[in-house]
Amino acid sequence: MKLHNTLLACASALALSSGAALADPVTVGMITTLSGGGAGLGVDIRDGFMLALEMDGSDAIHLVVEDDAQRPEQAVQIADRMIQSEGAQILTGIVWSNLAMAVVPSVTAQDIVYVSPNAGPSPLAGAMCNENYFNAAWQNDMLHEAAGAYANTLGYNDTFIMAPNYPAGTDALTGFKRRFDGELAGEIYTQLGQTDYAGEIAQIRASGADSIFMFLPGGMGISFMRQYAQSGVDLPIISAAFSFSQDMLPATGEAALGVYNAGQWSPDLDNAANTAFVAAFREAYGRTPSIYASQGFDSANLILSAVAAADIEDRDAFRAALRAADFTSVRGDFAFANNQHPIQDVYIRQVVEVDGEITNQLVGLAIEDYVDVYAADCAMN
Amino acid sequence: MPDFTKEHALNAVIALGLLVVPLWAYFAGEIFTITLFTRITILALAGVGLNIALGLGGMVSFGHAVYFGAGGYAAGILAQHAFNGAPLLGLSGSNQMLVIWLVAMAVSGLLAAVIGAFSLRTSGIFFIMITLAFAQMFYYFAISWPAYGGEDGLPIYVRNQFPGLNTMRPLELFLICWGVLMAGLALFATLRASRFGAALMAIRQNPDRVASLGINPFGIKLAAFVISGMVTGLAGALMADLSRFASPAGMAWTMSGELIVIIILGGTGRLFGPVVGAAFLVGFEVFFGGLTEHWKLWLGVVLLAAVLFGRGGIVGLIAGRERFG
Amino acid sequence: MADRETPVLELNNLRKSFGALKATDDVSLTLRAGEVHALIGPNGAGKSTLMAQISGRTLPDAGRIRFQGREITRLNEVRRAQLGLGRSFQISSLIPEYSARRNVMLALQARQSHSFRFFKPTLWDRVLIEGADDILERVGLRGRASVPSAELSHGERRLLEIAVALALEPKCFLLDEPMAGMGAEGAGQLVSFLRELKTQAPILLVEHDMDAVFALADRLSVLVYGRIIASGSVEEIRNDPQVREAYLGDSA
Amino acid sequence: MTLALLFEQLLNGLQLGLMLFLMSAGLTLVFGVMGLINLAHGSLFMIGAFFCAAVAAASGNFWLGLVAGTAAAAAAGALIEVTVLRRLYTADHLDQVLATYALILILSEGTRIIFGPFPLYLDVPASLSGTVDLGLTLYPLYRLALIGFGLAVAVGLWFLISRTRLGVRIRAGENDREMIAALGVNIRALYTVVFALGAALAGMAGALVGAVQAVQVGMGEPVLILAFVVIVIGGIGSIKGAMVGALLVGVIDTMGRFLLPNIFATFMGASQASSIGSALASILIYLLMAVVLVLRPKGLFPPHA
Repeated sequence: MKLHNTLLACASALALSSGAALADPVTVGMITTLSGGGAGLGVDIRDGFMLALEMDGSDAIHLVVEDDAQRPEQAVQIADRMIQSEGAQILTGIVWSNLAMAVVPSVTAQDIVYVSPNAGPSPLAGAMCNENYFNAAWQNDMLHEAAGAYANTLGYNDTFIMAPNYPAGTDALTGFKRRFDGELAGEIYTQLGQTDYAGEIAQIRASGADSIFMFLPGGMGISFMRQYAQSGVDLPIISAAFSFSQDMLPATGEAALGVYNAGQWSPDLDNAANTAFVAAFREAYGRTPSIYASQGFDSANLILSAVAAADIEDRDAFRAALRAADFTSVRGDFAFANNQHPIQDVYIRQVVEVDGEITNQLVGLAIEDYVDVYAADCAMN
Repeated sequence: MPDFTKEHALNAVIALGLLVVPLWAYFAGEIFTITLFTRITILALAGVGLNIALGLGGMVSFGHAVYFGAGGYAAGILAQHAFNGAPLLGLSGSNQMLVIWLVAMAVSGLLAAVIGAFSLRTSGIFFIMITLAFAQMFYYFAISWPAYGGEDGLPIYVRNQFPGLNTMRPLELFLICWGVLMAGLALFATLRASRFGAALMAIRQNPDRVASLGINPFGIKLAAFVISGMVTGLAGALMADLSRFASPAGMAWTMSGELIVIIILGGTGRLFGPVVGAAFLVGFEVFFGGLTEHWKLWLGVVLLAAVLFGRGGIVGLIAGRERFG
Repeated sequence: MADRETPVLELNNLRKSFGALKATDDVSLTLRAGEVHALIGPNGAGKSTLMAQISGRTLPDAGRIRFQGREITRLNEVRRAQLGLGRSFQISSLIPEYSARRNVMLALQARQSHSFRFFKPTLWDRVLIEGADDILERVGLRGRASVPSAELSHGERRLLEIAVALALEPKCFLLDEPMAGMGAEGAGQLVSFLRELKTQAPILLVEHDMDAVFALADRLSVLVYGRIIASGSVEEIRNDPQVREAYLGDSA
Repeated sequence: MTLALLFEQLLNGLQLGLMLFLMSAGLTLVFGVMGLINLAHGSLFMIGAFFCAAVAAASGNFWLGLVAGTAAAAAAGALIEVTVLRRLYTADHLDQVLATYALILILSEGTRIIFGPFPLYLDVPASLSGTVDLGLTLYPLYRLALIGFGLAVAVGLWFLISRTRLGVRIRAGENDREMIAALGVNIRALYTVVFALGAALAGMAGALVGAVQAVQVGMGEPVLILAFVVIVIGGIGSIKGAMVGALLVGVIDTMGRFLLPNIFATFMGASQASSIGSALASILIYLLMAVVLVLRPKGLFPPHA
């Protein structure tokens, strides 16, 4: 470990003397979830990220990946180790908002750059926004707001809404209600990590709702959908992409068919970068990429664009290069708002079966050039 | 007056080693080593707390994580109120470690008094399960009560302060934790040697006998349980400051299990048992965690071997059986 | 010393059943100052159950217990011990990892009711140490003071039981088969020691060793199937036909 | 709130309770007969679910999976009994806690190595998919089958313990270990059989529940802790207590989660009520346990010592 550090120290001394032209790699630490019920998300983020590095072909980034097992205290420890022992200057990879809230503020306070490939908790978009924090995915409310907006389009008028009882769950329901104009047939919070939804389904059955909005990320969504399919309740469901991403659809199976879900990306999104990405991902990993993989891919390309344009040691220049977002996003247009969160379009996708594969297909645009509501609270401009 | 034994020598070596390695790491620039040792001292302190109940009093609490977690929340909640200026029960929050420690100990002591008052009505296997169940109750409450982060936990954006030191510097934070651990060990040693400790250890061995002497086992055990919870709670507050995060996972049953593991591996009832146990556990995780992602399997094997073959933990292995004068 | 006329310990019509079994059936009994009152009876007569009720480990279904004129029927074991009921156990019941000295020190500390002292180390506490060593000297265990009680011989543990009872300076001793497992020589020593002990406080003695009982007891009560069938001086009991039939006949 | 909703929730509570009973019965039996506290009981639940999911996926037959899951859990139980736990019957509870905690680590990581880090999903058998009309409400057929299955196992267990030779020995073992050894019963074999029986019940519960939930590492521990609450309420060592405790916990937990937010909603805003109500609902069964302990420290049906 000692030798390794000395080498790194020499390398950075060299970098200072000769500038960024000399291609010594920037260490990027990826803290993500590779085990447990949420492993699918982390694996896709990692795979998308690595695919981008491979396609780029340069050695500009030295990537270190570690599993946080979805535990905040573990993530904090890994962050300390990556910064203190591996000399990481950029961190990325965190899937979950609570882990991000545990890690990001202290990391950015140490003048380490953090690029979020997934979580977008509202404090980090608002009052606690930071010049070292960049979000390459979305602010948490965005997809739920889009679902609310599209529920109006679909003519839903009496919707039953549910989410787990934790801050991201509360935010999801708040976000949905912010844009939804219809009535609520019911509003319930479930236990986080709950696996049995018999009680909730009974309440939905009794509520007389005309539709359901739910936010149940990871395994919770799979469990709910499978039980829902067996329940004899047959209401249309609208949701965010989190419960219907490509990594989850094989497990959810036919139970998911027909569900509307909001996302800033879809495998069939028609632009050159995306077509190339989806093809390359299928080739490399033998499966269709999920929305998480697309975010990992974009995060890597964002970092690569900045590393090419500026020296990481010159933080001001490097941050400016990141802010410019001079890369081609697979989701189409991409720019940063003042809080360094994306300004982007949000689409509605529907779960369909194509050639024997259950996947998502675009059905419409929910919100154009979305800027989250918290950007106004951010002091940066 | 007791003689200077092999165990005393071992203890001195451990206490100094615990201090010297991070100092060396500081000058060698191995910052992460300091962080690791800070973790060790904090986990050791939590273990010292449990050791009062379990090692001295024989109370197998499988729910000590609740005090660890509560201490962490005390730190997190006070810091949050200090950060955003919102009053807390009519008072202001605080970002002073000394204040936070007092509150953390008061809160966890109160919890221990309530849980102990129920749980100590029982013994043996009932006690184990009930302490576990009570800890789960608070755990579920913590994750589903959204006011202080719920499942997300509660970040501490700026580390709390200690007069005269900069807690953001790893070495200075370590020194604070080391000092608190030494104070905790001193408390443990004093308690063990006191009349209270004599009664407590006797209750572990033969509660009926002690009752027939006219000493009320319930009162002694409850007092020990409360002190035990307070020390573990203090460790929880320190851990929250180290990770700048108060986590409901600190209350999870796995944490309770880890604390028991720390004590048994080190040596139940031994003064430096928890220190050795914590160092072993953290060292094991760092070393084997670097080799294989399935390091927990090997931890399980080591634990199993320790239960089946190694009586008395690591301290017992080195310093021999404990004798009571 | 209390008034000779009021008994130190007085049981009135005690009853205790376990299901259909009447373990204690209308037992009345007194222990007066300065005497040894021996309780004898065949195995299973209910002696241990009766002792448990006196010490407060179990509560009687009916009846009353008075100690030094005070009603203690509903007090728990701890309170009774604090009032001065000193109990030794049928099966040696010491603190196994503690040395003989620490066992006695614990009893001394209990008598002073100062167990909530958190800071002063007991091992430097001269009052406790010297007090304990004096008592060990009296029972002849001074030389074994630092041996853990689990490593003492059976006879030594019986002596240590007595030492612990002594340390409590009780107003009355409840001794449950102190002779059990002692050799002939040890039993002889113990008898003379107990004779000296009764000048300190009266003794309620449960014992199987008839030689010891007849040597020590001022009065005897005979318990059979939970009932006291006879009570009186050693001579009276020796000559009681009912006792001879029910008890001594059995053991002969 | 309608009668239909109450009825459906009652069925849900019943179903949860009966699955908890399968878990608790083994736990309480093992404690009653061998005096062992087994934290790894949740791992046996997990093993049952994993083997069921794997075999069902490979063979396309759920029932084959159910048999495989039950058998795998029984085999794993017998294996850990023979290799490890048998040495711990006379040890103190602390050693038992630690050793079985170590077993959780080993079994969880072992499962992860064999089956990978991702959850598995198990389909409800085709013959039991869909819903039935119970008059008041539609109800998933599979869940109804779980209720029936749980009741059948409970009756079978009662028959086994009160009417068979093995049962006589088990009951004797609960009362006096030396006695049955003296009577010439091979006590080692008896213990292994009892442990495997408990493990099989846990594995069966895991396999049955696996078809409605996700099959993943760590799925056993929440259920284990609920099972602890059940047997503390019911009285440790009592099968009858496990049944009553399991039904109480199942019904109160289900009803609490659904009724508390509704009750709170009568005097506060809907989202606040839902959030606070479900926070309190999650601790309801622990409060129940505390109340039972105050009134009956040895549980509702303490087995006579």
